[in-house]
Amino acid sequence: MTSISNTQKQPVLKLINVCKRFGGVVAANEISFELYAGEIFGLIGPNGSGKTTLINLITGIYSVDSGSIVLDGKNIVRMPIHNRARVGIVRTFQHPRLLGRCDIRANISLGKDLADKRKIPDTDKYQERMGVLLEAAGLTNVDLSDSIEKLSYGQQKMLEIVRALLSKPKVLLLDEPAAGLNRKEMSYIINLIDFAVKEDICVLLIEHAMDLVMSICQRLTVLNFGQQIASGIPSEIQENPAVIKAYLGGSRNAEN
Amino acid sequence: MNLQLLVSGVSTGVVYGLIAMGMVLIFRAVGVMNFAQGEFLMFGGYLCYTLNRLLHLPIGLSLILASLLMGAVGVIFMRTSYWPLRNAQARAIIVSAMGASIVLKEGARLIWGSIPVTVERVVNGSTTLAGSAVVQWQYVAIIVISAMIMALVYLLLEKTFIGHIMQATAQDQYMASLVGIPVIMSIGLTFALSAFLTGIGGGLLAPLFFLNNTMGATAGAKAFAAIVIGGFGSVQGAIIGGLIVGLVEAFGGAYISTTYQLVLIYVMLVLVLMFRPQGIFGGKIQEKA
Amino acid sequence: MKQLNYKFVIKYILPGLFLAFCLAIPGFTSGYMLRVLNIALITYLCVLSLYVILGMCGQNSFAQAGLWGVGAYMAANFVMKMGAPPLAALLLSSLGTAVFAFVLGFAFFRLRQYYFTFASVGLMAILNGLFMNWNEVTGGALGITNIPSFSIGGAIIKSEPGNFYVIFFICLAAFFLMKVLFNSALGRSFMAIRDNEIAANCLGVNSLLTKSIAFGISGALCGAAGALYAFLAGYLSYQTFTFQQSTMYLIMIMLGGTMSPSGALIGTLIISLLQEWVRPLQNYMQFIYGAGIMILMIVQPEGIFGGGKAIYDKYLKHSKTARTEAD
Amino acid sequence: MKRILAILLIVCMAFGMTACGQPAATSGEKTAPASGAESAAKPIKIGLTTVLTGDRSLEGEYASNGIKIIQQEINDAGGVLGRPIEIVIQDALGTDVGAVNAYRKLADDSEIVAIIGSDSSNDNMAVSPAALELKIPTTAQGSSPKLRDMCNNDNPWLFQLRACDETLCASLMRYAVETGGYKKFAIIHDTETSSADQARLFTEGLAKYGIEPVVVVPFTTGTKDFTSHITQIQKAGVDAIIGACFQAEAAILIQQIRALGMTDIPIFGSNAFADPVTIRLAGDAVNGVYCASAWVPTTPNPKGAALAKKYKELFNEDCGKAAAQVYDHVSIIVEAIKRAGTTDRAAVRDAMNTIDNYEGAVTRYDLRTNGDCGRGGLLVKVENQVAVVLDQITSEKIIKK
Repeated sequence: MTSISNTQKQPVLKLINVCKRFGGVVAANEISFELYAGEIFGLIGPNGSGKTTLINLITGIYSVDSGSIVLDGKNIVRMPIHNRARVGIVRTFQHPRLLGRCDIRANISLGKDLADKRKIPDTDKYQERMGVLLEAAGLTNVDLSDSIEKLSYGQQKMLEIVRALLSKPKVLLLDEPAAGLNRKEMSYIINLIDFAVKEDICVLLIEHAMDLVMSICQRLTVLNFGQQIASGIPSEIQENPAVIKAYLGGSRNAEN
Repeated sequence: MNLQLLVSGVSTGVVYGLIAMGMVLIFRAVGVMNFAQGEFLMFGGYLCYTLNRLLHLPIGLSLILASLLMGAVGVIFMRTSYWPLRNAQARAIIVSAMGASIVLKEGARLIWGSIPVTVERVVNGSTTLAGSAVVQWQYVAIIVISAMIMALVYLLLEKTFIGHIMQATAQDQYMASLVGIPVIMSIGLTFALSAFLTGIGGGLLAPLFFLNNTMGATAGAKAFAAIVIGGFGSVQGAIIGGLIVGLVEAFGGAYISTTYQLVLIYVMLVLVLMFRPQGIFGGKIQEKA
Repeated sequence: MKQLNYKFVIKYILPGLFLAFCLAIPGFTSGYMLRVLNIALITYLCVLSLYVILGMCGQNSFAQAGLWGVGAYMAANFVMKMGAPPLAALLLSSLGTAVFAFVLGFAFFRLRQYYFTFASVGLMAILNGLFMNWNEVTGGALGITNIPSFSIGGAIIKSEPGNFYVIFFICLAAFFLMKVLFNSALGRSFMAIRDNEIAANCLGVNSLLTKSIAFGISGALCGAAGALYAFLAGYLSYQTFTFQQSTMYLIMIMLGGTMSPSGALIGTLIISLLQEWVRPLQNYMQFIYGAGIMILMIVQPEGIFGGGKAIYDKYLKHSKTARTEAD
Repeated sequence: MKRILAILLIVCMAFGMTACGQPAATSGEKTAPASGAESAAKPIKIGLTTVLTGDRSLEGEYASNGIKIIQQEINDAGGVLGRPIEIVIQDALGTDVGAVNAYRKLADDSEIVAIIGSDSSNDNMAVSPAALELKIPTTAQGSSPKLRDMCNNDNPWLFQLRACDETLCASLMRYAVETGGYKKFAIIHDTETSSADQARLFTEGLAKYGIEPVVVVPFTTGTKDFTSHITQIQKAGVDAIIGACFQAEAAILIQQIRALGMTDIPIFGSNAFADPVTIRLAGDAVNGVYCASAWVPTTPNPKGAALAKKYKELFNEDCGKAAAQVYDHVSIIVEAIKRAGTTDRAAVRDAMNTIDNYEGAVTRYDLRTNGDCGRGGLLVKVENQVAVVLDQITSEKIIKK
């Protein structure tokens, strides 16, 4: 296991031996990794390997059986969901969960609401920040008073990321942001992730689109049946025989 | 004295159980609480009265015919207040059922008037048990007949083809229609069965408690409490919940307070919800309503 | 620019005309109709309370008529036993009911979804039992008589038109408060819970607290409605604050559409007036009323205003976007 | 398409039900003056709010029938002031709001001279502010003492044309203690308004003899199974039971008391216990029930007996209390109009106050003060399922001015 992180930096989020089981199924077994500010960390693995479960554990939707989750040196495993969001862990969902019957502005404002709850002081810069984010997401042309249903699926996913970023989180957990998007929309996602990195937010990325993961992640960890089978930089992972066997299999070419 | 309370508690309890069971059947089939279930009890009672007192049929036959007719009422009810709204939100169905309960209540008043009426007893007389406890045979008849019907319905649901069709539809209407089950028939059957179950209770209770057009609301409310206390969505839970409500009513009235007899049941409902929301005997609940 | 400015018409002129019409109502309506309207407007406050808890927060409550009663008995007691002026009693009972609801909400909202609804059914029955039997506070089954009329600074408002204006302005205030709430962070957190509770939690919304606040706000509205009813009717008894009344609120909001205060108003007016329209049917009135509810629900399951909003979005909004593109 | 089908079905249901509906009790706004001779003259209107639909609709059924009889009688006799009378009915729905709305609806018609309130003290008290505000003579059928005080002290427009429960309850208790010689009483009562009130008055009536009830068992309206209540009474060991509730509950209660082995124990009951409905429902069990009732169809009062006979002929049922009451109320209002010689509301109100010895079907009336105008009732015992009148109760009115 080789680490490329700067040793002088403290990790923002640290998972230490996190375990979770549902009945007889081990969804997470002794998972440990750490995330640094401004870093993009990839989490990959075949379907059902426990990626989303891990995000649910970090955000508190599930409680861990054992192990600890440390944010800025503080163990947060006993914190309820909403408090974890308030200390800076913000996520998106595989399928965007927005206010279906409200306009776009209200949806974006939820991000600002969280920023207010987090006592982020730069509310005066909020409009400016929103403009930058919307531009990065390619949403400049939409009418903010339109119903959310007017947006395409991809735009809704983008909007969810914009909403998350508006709260200036410390950790951003992205659950398959690129699934179901076209090339152009994918580039907007990259824009948004770049924006996050610029703001020193650490990004945990779950993704199936291999080329995206390999191109933008600095480090990766690979899950299979709740086990952490490999960690490291993308080039190492690509060559790791265990990973190829478990995940990429023989169909690596088909994947690209 | 306690024996006497026990008999009265159990016999009212099984009737609450009948109503509750009817409610649960409908809930499982269409995912909504039927707010007009108590009115089925009243309507069944009045049908029995029509056959027994106005057409002078023997009480046994009247009971059977009335509950069969209630099955038809159940189908009409389904066709008017549920089926047109099957794709709308659950709340719309609840509201339309509320409208239907007003229609049934007022319709019964227009047909049969507001002066309370009664029907013949299945068995007359009473017996004295354990020295002082007087037990009327009608109470025993209610317990026996209700228990038989409950058992029959349980067998019908669990062991027969029709029961399997109904259960399949209850679990997933779309899947059921894919494997060739006519959904409307299956749901219609469920409503018919539910109205049948509840309707027979009306005829059984009538000689003891008399019939009037407003009796449904109280009975329905207690059956509702029975469902929640017993365990939501399960047939066994409904029966056991009904018995619990009946017994709490009888013993709570005798030993705690008669003024707050009804309140007592609801306090219990709230307490059960607070500490064991799935009900005393309930298991996992599907997220539907 | 020959095109009429739809937005301006819809946003200012129509409501303005409507407001002027409302203010003129006492001028041409009979005492009876005005009374019906007064009760309808008080009911509207309760339906608005259901809008907060059901429409915005997604939690169906059958206890609203109970909260209404709590407000009414509180106001009567404040005025008659403690000698508070009616205006103060109105505010106090609204506040008191809000606190009452908030505390109960804190206990009940540990229950999710329809379990809360069940608990609210229980709460309603318990409250009605208390109204009927708690002689010291509610006057028992006989109720409380001779409650003084509403007054502001010594000016006693006894007539129906006077009461109409008082109730109307409180409703108007409540209506705009709802609009403010809708656009506030609190309102958004209600709606986030309604749409997806876990997603809301992930955005930092404390669901127990937020839902309790929503119930508290609905309590405040019911409390105000209760106080207004006490002053208007002059007499309170348990037979007003029943489960049936609560179900009527649900019917009203379902009919108008759960999504907007205007829808709630339309639903309230339709049901309140329907009940009076069917009066000439005498013996058949409730029967036809019940059938009417069924028919209305079948014809318009999403609520009347739900349909109206869809039409607005389809035609008027469309023309607006067309215009912006032309510019 | 399916929606239309569903609507059609509902409409069919509606028509089906109305078709089987009883032809009786549909009088109302369209009731035409019955007399042909006076049809040219404009009728004098009197309003009636009663519960036609909803939970207490039994009352409305009786009241609408009673109205038909009295309207016919008065119009056949030539009406009043040379004009026929017309009675307009509005449904009070059994709620406060419904009662007030019905009252206001009637009050809006300026031709309506006076309004008869429903058979519930709650409804009467709810409409009291409206009567005071609109200045319409209003008669109340409620019998609560609280209503009496309201009529006497707060509202000169409201008349309690009924014997206040106090008189009846006290005399029934006097009978129970002095004639019956009973000492240990249990009281069982509905917690609903009038029954709770009567229970209190029974207790007060007993207190005059220094007797306190051994046990008081309240129950909620709609209670059907009284086993737990009756076992409490059994445990207490009493020699008489006092009951206060409505007809359906009274019948169940009597049946269950008898069925649970207390076959000989005398039952003293409120109005409803000797009501025809109770007697018919309870069957044999009702024998031996004592009751201080405002009205029974077997009344010795000649006017009342005639009414009972007529009612039985017309509707093939025994005449209920609400029917007899509205009969008297209309008669008294007509008498007041006659005395006033005008249909002016204030004049009619003043004329009503001059009626001091009016023999009605139910009892004698004295309207010199507004409250407690009915002067008495009947002490009855049910024998062989017939209410046998033991004694007529009459009290003289104490006028404090």
